[in-house]
Amino acid sequence: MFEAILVMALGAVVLGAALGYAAVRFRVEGDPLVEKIDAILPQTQCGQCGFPGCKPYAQAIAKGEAEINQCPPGGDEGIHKLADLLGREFKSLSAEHGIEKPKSVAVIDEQSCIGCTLCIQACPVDAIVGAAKQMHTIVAPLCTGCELCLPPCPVDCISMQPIGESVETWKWKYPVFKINPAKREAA
Amino acid sequence: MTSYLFIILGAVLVNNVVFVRILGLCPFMGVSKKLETAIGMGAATTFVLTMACGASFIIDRWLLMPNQLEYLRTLSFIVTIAAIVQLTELVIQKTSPLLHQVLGIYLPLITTNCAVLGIPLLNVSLRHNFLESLLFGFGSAVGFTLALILFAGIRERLEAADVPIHFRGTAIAMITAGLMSLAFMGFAGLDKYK
Amino acid sequence: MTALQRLFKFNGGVKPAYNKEASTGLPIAVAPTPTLLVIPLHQSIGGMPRPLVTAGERVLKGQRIGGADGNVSSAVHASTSGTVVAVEMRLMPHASGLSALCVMIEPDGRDEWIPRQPFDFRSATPTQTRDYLRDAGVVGLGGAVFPTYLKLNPGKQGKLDTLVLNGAECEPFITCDDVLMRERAATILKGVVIMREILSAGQVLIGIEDNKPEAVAAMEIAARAANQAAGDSAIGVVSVPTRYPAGGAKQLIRVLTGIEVPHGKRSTDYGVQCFNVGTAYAVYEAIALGQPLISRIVTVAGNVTQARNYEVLFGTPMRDLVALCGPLADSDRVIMGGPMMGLLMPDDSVPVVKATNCVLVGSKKLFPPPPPEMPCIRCGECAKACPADLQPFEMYWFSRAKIFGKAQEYNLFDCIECGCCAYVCPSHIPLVDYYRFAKSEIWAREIEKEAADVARERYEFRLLREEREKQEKAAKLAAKTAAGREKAAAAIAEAAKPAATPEEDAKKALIAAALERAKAQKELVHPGNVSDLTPEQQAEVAAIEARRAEIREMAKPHLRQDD
Amino acid sequence: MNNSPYFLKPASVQSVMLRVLVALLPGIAAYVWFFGAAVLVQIALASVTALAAEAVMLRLRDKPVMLFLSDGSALVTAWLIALTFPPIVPWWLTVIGVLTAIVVAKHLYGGLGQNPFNPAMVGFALMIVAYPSLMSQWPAAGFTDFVPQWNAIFGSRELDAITMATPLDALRTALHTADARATVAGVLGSNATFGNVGGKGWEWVAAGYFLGGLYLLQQRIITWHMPVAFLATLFVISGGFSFYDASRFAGPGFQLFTGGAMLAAFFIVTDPVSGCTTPRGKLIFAAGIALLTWIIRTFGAYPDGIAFAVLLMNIATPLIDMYTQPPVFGHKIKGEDS
Repeated sequence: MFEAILVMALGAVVLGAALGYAAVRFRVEGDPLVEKIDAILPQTQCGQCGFPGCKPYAQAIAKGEAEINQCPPGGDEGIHKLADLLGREFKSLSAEHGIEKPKSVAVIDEQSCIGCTLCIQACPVDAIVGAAKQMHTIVAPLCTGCELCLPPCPVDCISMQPIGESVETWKWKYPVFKINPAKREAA
Repeated sequence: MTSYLFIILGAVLVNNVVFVRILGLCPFMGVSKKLETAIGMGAATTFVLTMACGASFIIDRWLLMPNQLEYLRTLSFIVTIAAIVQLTELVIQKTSPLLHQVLGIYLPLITTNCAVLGIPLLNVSLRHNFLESLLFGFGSAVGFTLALILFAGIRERLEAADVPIHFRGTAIAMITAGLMSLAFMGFAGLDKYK
Repeated sequence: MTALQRLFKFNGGVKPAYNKEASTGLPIAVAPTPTLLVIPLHQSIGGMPRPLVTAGERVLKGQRIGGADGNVSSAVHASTSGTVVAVEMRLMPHASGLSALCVMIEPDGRDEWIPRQPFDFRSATPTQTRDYLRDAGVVGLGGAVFPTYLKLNPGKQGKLDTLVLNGAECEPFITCDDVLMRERAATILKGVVIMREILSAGQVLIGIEDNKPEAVAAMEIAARAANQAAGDSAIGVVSVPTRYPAGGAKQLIRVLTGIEVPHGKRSTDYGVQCFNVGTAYAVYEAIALGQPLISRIVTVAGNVTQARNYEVLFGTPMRDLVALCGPLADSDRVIMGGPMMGLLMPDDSVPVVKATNCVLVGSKKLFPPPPPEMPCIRCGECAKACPADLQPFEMYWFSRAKIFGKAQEYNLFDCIECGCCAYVCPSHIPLVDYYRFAKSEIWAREIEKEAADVARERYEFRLLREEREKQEKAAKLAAKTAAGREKAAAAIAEAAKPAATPEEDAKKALIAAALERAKAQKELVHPGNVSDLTPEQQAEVAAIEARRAEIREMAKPHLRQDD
Repeated sequence: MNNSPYFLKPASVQSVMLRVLVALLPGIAAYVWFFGAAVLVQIALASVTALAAEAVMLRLRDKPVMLFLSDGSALVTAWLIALTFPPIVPWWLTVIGVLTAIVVAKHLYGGLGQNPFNPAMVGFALMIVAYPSLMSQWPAAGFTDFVPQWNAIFGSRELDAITMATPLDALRTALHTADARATVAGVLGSNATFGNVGGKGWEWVAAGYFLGGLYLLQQRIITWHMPVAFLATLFVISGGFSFYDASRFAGPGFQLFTGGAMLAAFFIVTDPVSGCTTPRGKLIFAAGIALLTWIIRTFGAYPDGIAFAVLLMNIATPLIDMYTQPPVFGHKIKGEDS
């Protein structure tokens, strides 16, 4: 009995000392996971996830402080990718953070714009050009569709317009060939 | 010399740790979705298992047996393995961040791998000497890696198969593992050839 | 010289029924000018040209109506003289069935050319020549419509080993290159001579499939004449074995020179460049005659009583063309291109464009609907037929499951969509459709990824800038307070002055004032600038307002609570 | 309306499968000639079971039953099972074997084209593991009386009169268990089941399969890679070992013409779905099966190792295919990119 305790205690002390020494000796900083998560996020910078941008959200996910289903612009596909990367189960998009919408760009109604520059300050990617008391306009290719410019606008002159399909952006559809499936409900 | 070869071959094929001894199924099912991770896991397991076999032999022969403490075998082996895994992880993290990035999340998983405990215990019951223990551990780990890689190859293809919805995921993976096990039964008797 | 040419082989390929005799019986005819020309601005690979004309304008034949935009783009011209009726969205000859910007010209029947003069490319710099060809709208007429000026660049070495001229024309039914070579071989060769000079090419190999003996003969005579004129024997006509897709640029280059040009690499880097025979003809017309590309030879074949080749002005509706050939009653579709790679047109009103080598009329009898798609049994027939040495069944396996990364690992983008795999598939799987689907999904994702990267960069830059501004402001404030203290010390001696309003306050006041103005405007219902409008304009404004309200209404549920 | 290409080469899965069945006929004819009509009963039994199981599974999975049933793939599996099982096994053994093949090995993976394992071999391997003694009762050549065979399948199992160990089995038992003096020549010489090169009668069945295989090659349904690699590897390795010690290792003629070697070479190994598809992969795959077959036959516990060898190589198929892809057009020259 005494020997048993002695042996186990000896083992615990030796291994504990080795591990403790290694933990100090081989300490490393930095987390490459955040970069990987950030690469999956759509970079809309809309803040719908509850964090002030995609990078902070990525950091929160990496630390385990946020769920992976809080990003509406990323949609189900983004959640699937995050689940794959982190080895977690897929969860459908959390309703409180918003819904997945077709990709849109903001459009300023240039007649009503009063040139207040509030939207310019709100835009996370500097996609709005204009100066004080001058009409503003949105550089459509740069707009991420985050909608952050909508609330500050005092005259509600910004609207979101879905991006339509053109001959250039048109995609070939998934080939579906109808073959009559076995009719189970029939008869 | 031939007997050493037979130990390795026997551990890799005839008594494959996954398909015949049915050990280590947890990482076998968990880390075999992609070929890359399967290779990483296999490499990490090979290293840890070989080390664990050596360390457990030393503990068993020079610490437990002289003191008639064989009943502490399971306990002390688990502690040793856990420590080796932790130590390995810390060292790799420092010395080779690249390797750590590949193996990183799989290393801690090895602690809970029953194969890593089972093989040292089998070493004891098969009365292997130190070199045999190491070879047996290495061979078993290679067998584990082989199983993992082959399974990952099939699973990557299965991912795109039109599997009936109720059988998708783990269900079909279990069936596949069963059929692979069936195939490995073909090796039965090879190690008993005179 | 032809007999001694050593030929190489490409793997794979198929031998479908060629059906070419039907349209080679009659010589090329000129298709009549239609009552309305619909000329799409986007007719080549690359950027969409800017429209240069507006409705109501009179244009001359050959006048530029679309200017090249961007590094890869090619101009578009009026096919005849007349009046621009409109510049608007019209149905495109494209598989999507979507519309794009087109210039509608009502011909005046006078067919009045712009002043034409030959371009002296010998005294022009290479850049000038290329700009000229870009503005003449010359593009590859084999079907890919890649701007020719970009290919007429000898590359790093400044010269080219081999200029390959593609007269193989391997697609069934299509004979437009065949008849062009039979009837206008000498002109093609004149174009070849010009191209050879621009490219400083060593030798010229004209590859023609051996099922076109008449074309081979005609081209040989013309080539001999050209060689005599030049005093060398650089131009050779080579008849190549008939096997689809021998007319694929990469396959033909391989057959004639043994060089394999990998996907995504320029063939000039391998010392070889390939042009269609029709392109050589167009180059001659543009440079020697000063005529931009406004028409081409089009084969009309398939389910018609008399298949034939026509010289067609761009913008002519396919319907008019088909009518010339007497379509059979059971015709149910129009295909642009051949039966292996052609695109199904949304309807027969779409215009003939630069890419239209063939207008193929189809019917259920001629092109029966494929038997039901069966599962892939991995028989490997597709891999045997693939001219790009791919593993089509693997690409299909992962494309079908939408695992695009894996499909790409199997070199999906080396696929030339020739259709050989689908042609031989015993399970009747529309393999090419799966590849097109996977490719366009991957492209879309890549564009999305690029946009995300730009957004990330701009966001990070913005954060950086804000940080810097904050620091600058703080520094300024610190300096100010320091200065302020000194002043204050002095001020105490004098008397207290009212502190200057900070900048922010002024700004806020300004905004508030503007807000007031806007509110006032809104309360007036009609903004000031719309008080003196015609009733029509007012109606328009009202409609716009209604639309805006609608959009706002629609947007409301999407907005977050705190909005 | 479909997209390009708008016309297709006349070919279909159905015609492929039908020609495979036709190719099996010469072997079946020899089988009946030497061993009686029992095999025909088994083929019928297996066919009915397979078609029924296929229909039920298709219906459960909401697939078009008639369309997929008529592709003939279930019949090929059924025939292969009937031809690899001993012809006098009880009926329920065949039924379970076929059900395993069709339901578990084929439809749980998504049906035709998606199964990673050869269904017939899964059926065979499971049965030989579960019922080793029933699966090694083979009729001796010449006993073609139908009644006792029928009884063996459906009724009482008075089998001693009509069964005999196959040459493979006899040789293995003798060499493994008997005294050290047993030699290949000695065992085969004293065994009544041994014919000219392989088993008596079996060598002619194998010849029939060979003939059918040539037909498949001529029809371009299979390529030369797999049969040649399989037969050549088996020939070389058994020849080499026989040359090294003829008393302990049987020669190539024996290896090629006994057991299922010939059937495997042209009909089992060549299954496109579960086997390798790249040309180099096919060579490795078939050679691997031959090597494993020889090892299991010579050193292992089971009489004929083909089923296990096929399944083992099936496991490795995805990896072999992945690493043996032929170079893509334009990617052939190495070092161009750098």
